[in-house]
Amino acid sequence: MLLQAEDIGMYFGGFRAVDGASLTINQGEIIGLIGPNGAGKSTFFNCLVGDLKPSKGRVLFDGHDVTNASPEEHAKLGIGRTFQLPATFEELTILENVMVGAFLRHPRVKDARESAQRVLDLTGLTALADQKAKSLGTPGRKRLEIARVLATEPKLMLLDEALAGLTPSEVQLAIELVRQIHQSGITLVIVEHIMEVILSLTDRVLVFNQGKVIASGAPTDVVNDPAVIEAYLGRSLNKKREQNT
Amino acid sequence: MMRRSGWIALALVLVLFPLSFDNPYYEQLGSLVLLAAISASAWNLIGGYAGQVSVGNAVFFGAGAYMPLLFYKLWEVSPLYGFPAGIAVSVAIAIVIGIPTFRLSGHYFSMATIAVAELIRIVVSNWDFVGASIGLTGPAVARDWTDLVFRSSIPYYYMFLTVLTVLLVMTYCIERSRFGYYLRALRSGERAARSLGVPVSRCKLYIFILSAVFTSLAGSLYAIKFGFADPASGFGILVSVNMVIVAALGGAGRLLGPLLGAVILIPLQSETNTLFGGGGTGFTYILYGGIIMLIARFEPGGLLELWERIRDRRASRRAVALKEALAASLPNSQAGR
Amino acid sequence: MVLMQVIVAGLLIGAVYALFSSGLTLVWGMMNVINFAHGEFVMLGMYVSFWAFTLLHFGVASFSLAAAVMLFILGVLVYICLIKRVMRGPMLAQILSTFGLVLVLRYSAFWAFGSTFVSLPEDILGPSLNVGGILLSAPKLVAGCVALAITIGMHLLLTRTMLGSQILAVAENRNAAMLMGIRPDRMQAIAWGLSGASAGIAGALIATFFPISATVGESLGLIAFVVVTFGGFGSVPGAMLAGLIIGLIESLSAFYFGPIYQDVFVYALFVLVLWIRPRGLMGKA
Amino acid sequence: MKIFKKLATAAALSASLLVAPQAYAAPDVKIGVTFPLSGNSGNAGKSAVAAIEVAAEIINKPHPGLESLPLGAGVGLPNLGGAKIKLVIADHQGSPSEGQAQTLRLITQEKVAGMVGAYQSAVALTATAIAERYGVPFIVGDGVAANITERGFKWTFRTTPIASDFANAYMEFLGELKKAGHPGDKVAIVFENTDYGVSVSGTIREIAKKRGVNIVADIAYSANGADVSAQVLQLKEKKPDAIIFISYTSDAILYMKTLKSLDYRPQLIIGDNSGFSDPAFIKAVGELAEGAINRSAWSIGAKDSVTWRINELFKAKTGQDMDDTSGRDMQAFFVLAEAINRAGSTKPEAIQTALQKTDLKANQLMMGYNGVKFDAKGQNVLASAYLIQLINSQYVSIWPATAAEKPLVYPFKGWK
Repeated sequence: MLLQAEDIGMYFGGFRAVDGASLTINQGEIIGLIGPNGAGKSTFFNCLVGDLKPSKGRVLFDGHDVTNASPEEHAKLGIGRTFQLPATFEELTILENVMVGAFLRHPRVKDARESAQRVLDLTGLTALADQKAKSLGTPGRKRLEIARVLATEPKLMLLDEALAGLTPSEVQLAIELVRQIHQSGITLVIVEHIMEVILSLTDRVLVFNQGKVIASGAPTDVVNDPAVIEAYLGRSLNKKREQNT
Repeated sequence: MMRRSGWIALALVLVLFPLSFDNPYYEQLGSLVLLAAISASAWNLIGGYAGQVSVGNAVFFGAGAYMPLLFYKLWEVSPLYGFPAGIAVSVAIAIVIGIPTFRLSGHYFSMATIAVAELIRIVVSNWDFVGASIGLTGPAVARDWTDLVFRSSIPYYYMFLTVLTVLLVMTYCIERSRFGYYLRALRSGERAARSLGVPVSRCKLYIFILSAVFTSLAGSLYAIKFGFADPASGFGILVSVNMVIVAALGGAGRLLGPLLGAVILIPLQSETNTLFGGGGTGFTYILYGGIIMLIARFEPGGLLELWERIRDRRASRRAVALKEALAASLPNSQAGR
Repeated sequence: MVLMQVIVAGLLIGAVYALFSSGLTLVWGMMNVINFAHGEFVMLGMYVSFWAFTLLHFGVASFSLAAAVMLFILGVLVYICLIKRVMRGPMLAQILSTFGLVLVLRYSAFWAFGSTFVSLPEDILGPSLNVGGILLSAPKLVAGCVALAITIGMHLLLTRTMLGSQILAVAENRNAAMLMGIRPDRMQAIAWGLSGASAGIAGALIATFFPISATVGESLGLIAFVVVTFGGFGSVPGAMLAGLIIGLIESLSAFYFGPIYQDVFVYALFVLVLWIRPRGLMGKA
Repeated sequence: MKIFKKLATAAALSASLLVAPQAYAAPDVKIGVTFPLSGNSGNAGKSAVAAIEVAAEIINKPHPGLESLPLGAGVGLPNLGGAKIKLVIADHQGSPSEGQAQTLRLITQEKVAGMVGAYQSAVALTATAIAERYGVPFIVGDGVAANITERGFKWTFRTTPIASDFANAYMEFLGELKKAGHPGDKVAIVFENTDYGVSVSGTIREIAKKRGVNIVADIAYSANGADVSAQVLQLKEKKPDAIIFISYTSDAILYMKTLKSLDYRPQLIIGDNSGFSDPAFIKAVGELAEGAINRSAWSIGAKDSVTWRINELFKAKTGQDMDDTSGRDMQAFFVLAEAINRAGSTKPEAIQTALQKTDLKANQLMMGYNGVKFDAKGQNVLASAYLIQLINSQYVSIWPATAAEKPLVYPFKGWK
């Protein structure tokens, strides 16, 4: 058991964005978080990575209580995250972006550069290493974000809609990348809208609605769960099935 | 960013400048340029590299300027003894400002620095112990060399040049260290930097302290050069603003930006004053303000960035083809542009 | 009795502070740009009034209006020529640009109007009112009422009118507003215009009791920042309240501890607010 | 560096245009003049420069009726073969460092024989330090801060009366009032807290103590504030017999307006020059300040008198009457010129010696000093001031009796 979130609640004034959600992640899993907009999955996500301090419940990671730990501490312990809207360091080159992550484990510049270069090779960014991040498009940025997190050598990596806004072909490339990362032994949590991704990647999904987890289990079971269909997937998925068959 | 030959040339110019002609006015001008370059480079650490726009660095300048003169006033000792005292005070103030405000983002830091600077200026200008609004004066004629009172500006020039060199070398090392990368990272995105394990608040505090130390040093040098400091020339808001302007003109967050800015602005100031001063229209200030607005409006990166862009544009023709080839390796990497 | 008079004096000058701060808090809150040249706007408002009075023999009401119009135009121009572009640049550029503006405006005025102090006739608004032994200086009383009116007016404008809600929408989320078919640039230009206009009126009314010079913005400028920070960026009512409180603190501290301490108290308060309650009295969290 | 040289020569040219270039005769004698020509005190600085320019014209060209002044004949400097005086003017913007830089430039670039300046005491302090290092005489015409001549400088001379002179004048004046049966031993001091106000008020405090006058209110305030109601209310409560204001123009105007709006009419108001002498002050609140007393060493005097003629020349140049500050700077310049002429050379040492030997009688001056004679510190020991009163928006001298044009009007009238 790598991460355990017990009965997390996040309240903004009277509004309960997340209301008693729990999640246990085992080493080597890929977990999907899905749900309609405003269901609270992003809030929950931010509670896990230390951007928000939950109003209720606690988060254990690798035996440490990280409920109130800062984002920095999360990173140190090995929790990496990407941002929904890519937050790359525009003025830095792609290599430097990744080096910032690499410094976490390699204080010396030389070592950091080497490990960053390894990550660039893995993520296929080597060719662009010396370009400024601002020269990249959305797909490039998302890829760079993943690379940056990889460079921090995390145990657990949380991807916040890392594939949103990509063309199908780009999505395929990205999915391969995620698979590679998973094979390299990193546990993954993916917040996603695109069903293909969830279905093709994850071992287990949590479905959020109105701040609560309304279903969890293997993707195939979940998508058949009437409550889920009712709440969220609805006809759109049935259509997909028909197409698939 | 600069070839070795370039560095050597720059060094030679700086070292030989005062010797190249026997003219006290230009020697004075040269030393003023260096002094401005020191305080602007010190500001550059926090304002340029860390992107935290301090509009109150005058606090450190003032502390640095007052301490040596205060020591002289109290115990008639060489102003030199005041240098460390000024630095100590400045560091203390930096911590007091930094710890609470670096939690906040946006303009809070800028406003806090202004507020503290004004507060201290007002206190100083009403506190007889530090000469109140009349300020403090140092020895006018040297009792011995340790008073650092020289008739010619040349000794000051080389004193300043030494300090500037130390500061720039240190900055150069920071630029290339992990600390330097962290600063640039937090400048372009604090939240992202945090998520990668960058201790943002601590980095800001450290660089602010460093900035305070050298700003204070600049103040002490000012004090011995002019043998005088009063609330306006030490803690006045214009003192802070000048640092910002000089650095920004040359290029904030760049090693040589402040020096370039000083080389342009200081002679400009003094020569326009020489030319138009007699008329007494304050034309100097209008020109000054105009330059600042133009920089902010068209070239926020400063002249160095402008120069680099021009240079790159020349190079780009060749680069384009290559770039396309590279882009191919990452499908649609330009999509969404 | 004397205490009463001291308090009243404090509240009156406080109202004046509120008057010239309301414009600053508007642009600061709307687009998070600090306009360091706001004091210079007020200064120009004073000169417009003076010249409108001496050359065109305008009355107080009409030269206030003239100042408002002129400064509205200036505000819009400054936005279009300078801020519009700078806003999207680094924070350094924003701060620099308005500092540059300060120097240009202040010393252009210095060059154009000279360094001699000029004043409007001191009785232009008549003698002080005597309310049960408490004397109310007419100019400040008027300034106070206008400050109140402007505060309320601006508040209503922002909260009750189409224009206001559009301005706020842009402040909230530029892109979303654009999708809703609002023109952000126009809205923000208007916001700057309004800010200028209120500075103009402030200048006009201050000119009725304060000597006019090119450097007057220097002394009035900083206090506006204290007021705005204290009141909460973007909160017009906050500025009003803060202005009154600061006026009161100044007056009382000046009376009981001596004038030189009033600034100490005010800036100490400023620092305190920044640290303890950065969002100010009425600022949004 | 070439560009600098160009600019510098350009500057020299623009300066040389200030005085018609002499085609023949002995080489001009350059005198450096530095004042704040921009910034808050730009106005005072400009008028001081204008006064000095008038003085230079008086020395360089004959002006009928001024012969009684030394060098008043208008034939330049006779002992230097009739050399004309050439002014080199620099703006120090009221900044101590700029003052030092400009002084250095005038001394090293323009090779001036002597310096006159500098309005702000803060600037006088740094500028004279440079003159001291380079061994060039610097005459301070107006700075009143004591420490300017307390530093044992050999090259700094000050012609103006300093705080102690005024303070004595005020106290003697109040003493005479008491003899005349008016109350005069409860005094309030209101002063702006920069070097000017602080040093003057400090001296007044000392001397008042010595003379057993008790100070019932001692109010320091920071200049250019937005409101002075609290101060006025404080005064209103303390009810002093006389209030001494040491204020710049903006505050002086504000005080008068606030006195009226809070309906407080003090027995006696003494304004210590500066703000109260500014023509803008009289224009703005002349009617409210009717009967205010001010100190001055300058009075225009009767028609066709030397001072009247000088004022006419000044008026022709600037369109307004000359004020005390400009007058004192003009006097300083005359003293320097006279010394250079006596020295018969532009060698600094010679001029220094001449200055030390200076001994001008009252009738050789255009200011109302008892004479000019420097002590070892370089302070003029014969400097003095008289008191003037604002009657019908015009200042006329009322004290001491010897110099009085009109009798004192008591008490302070103020507004109708």
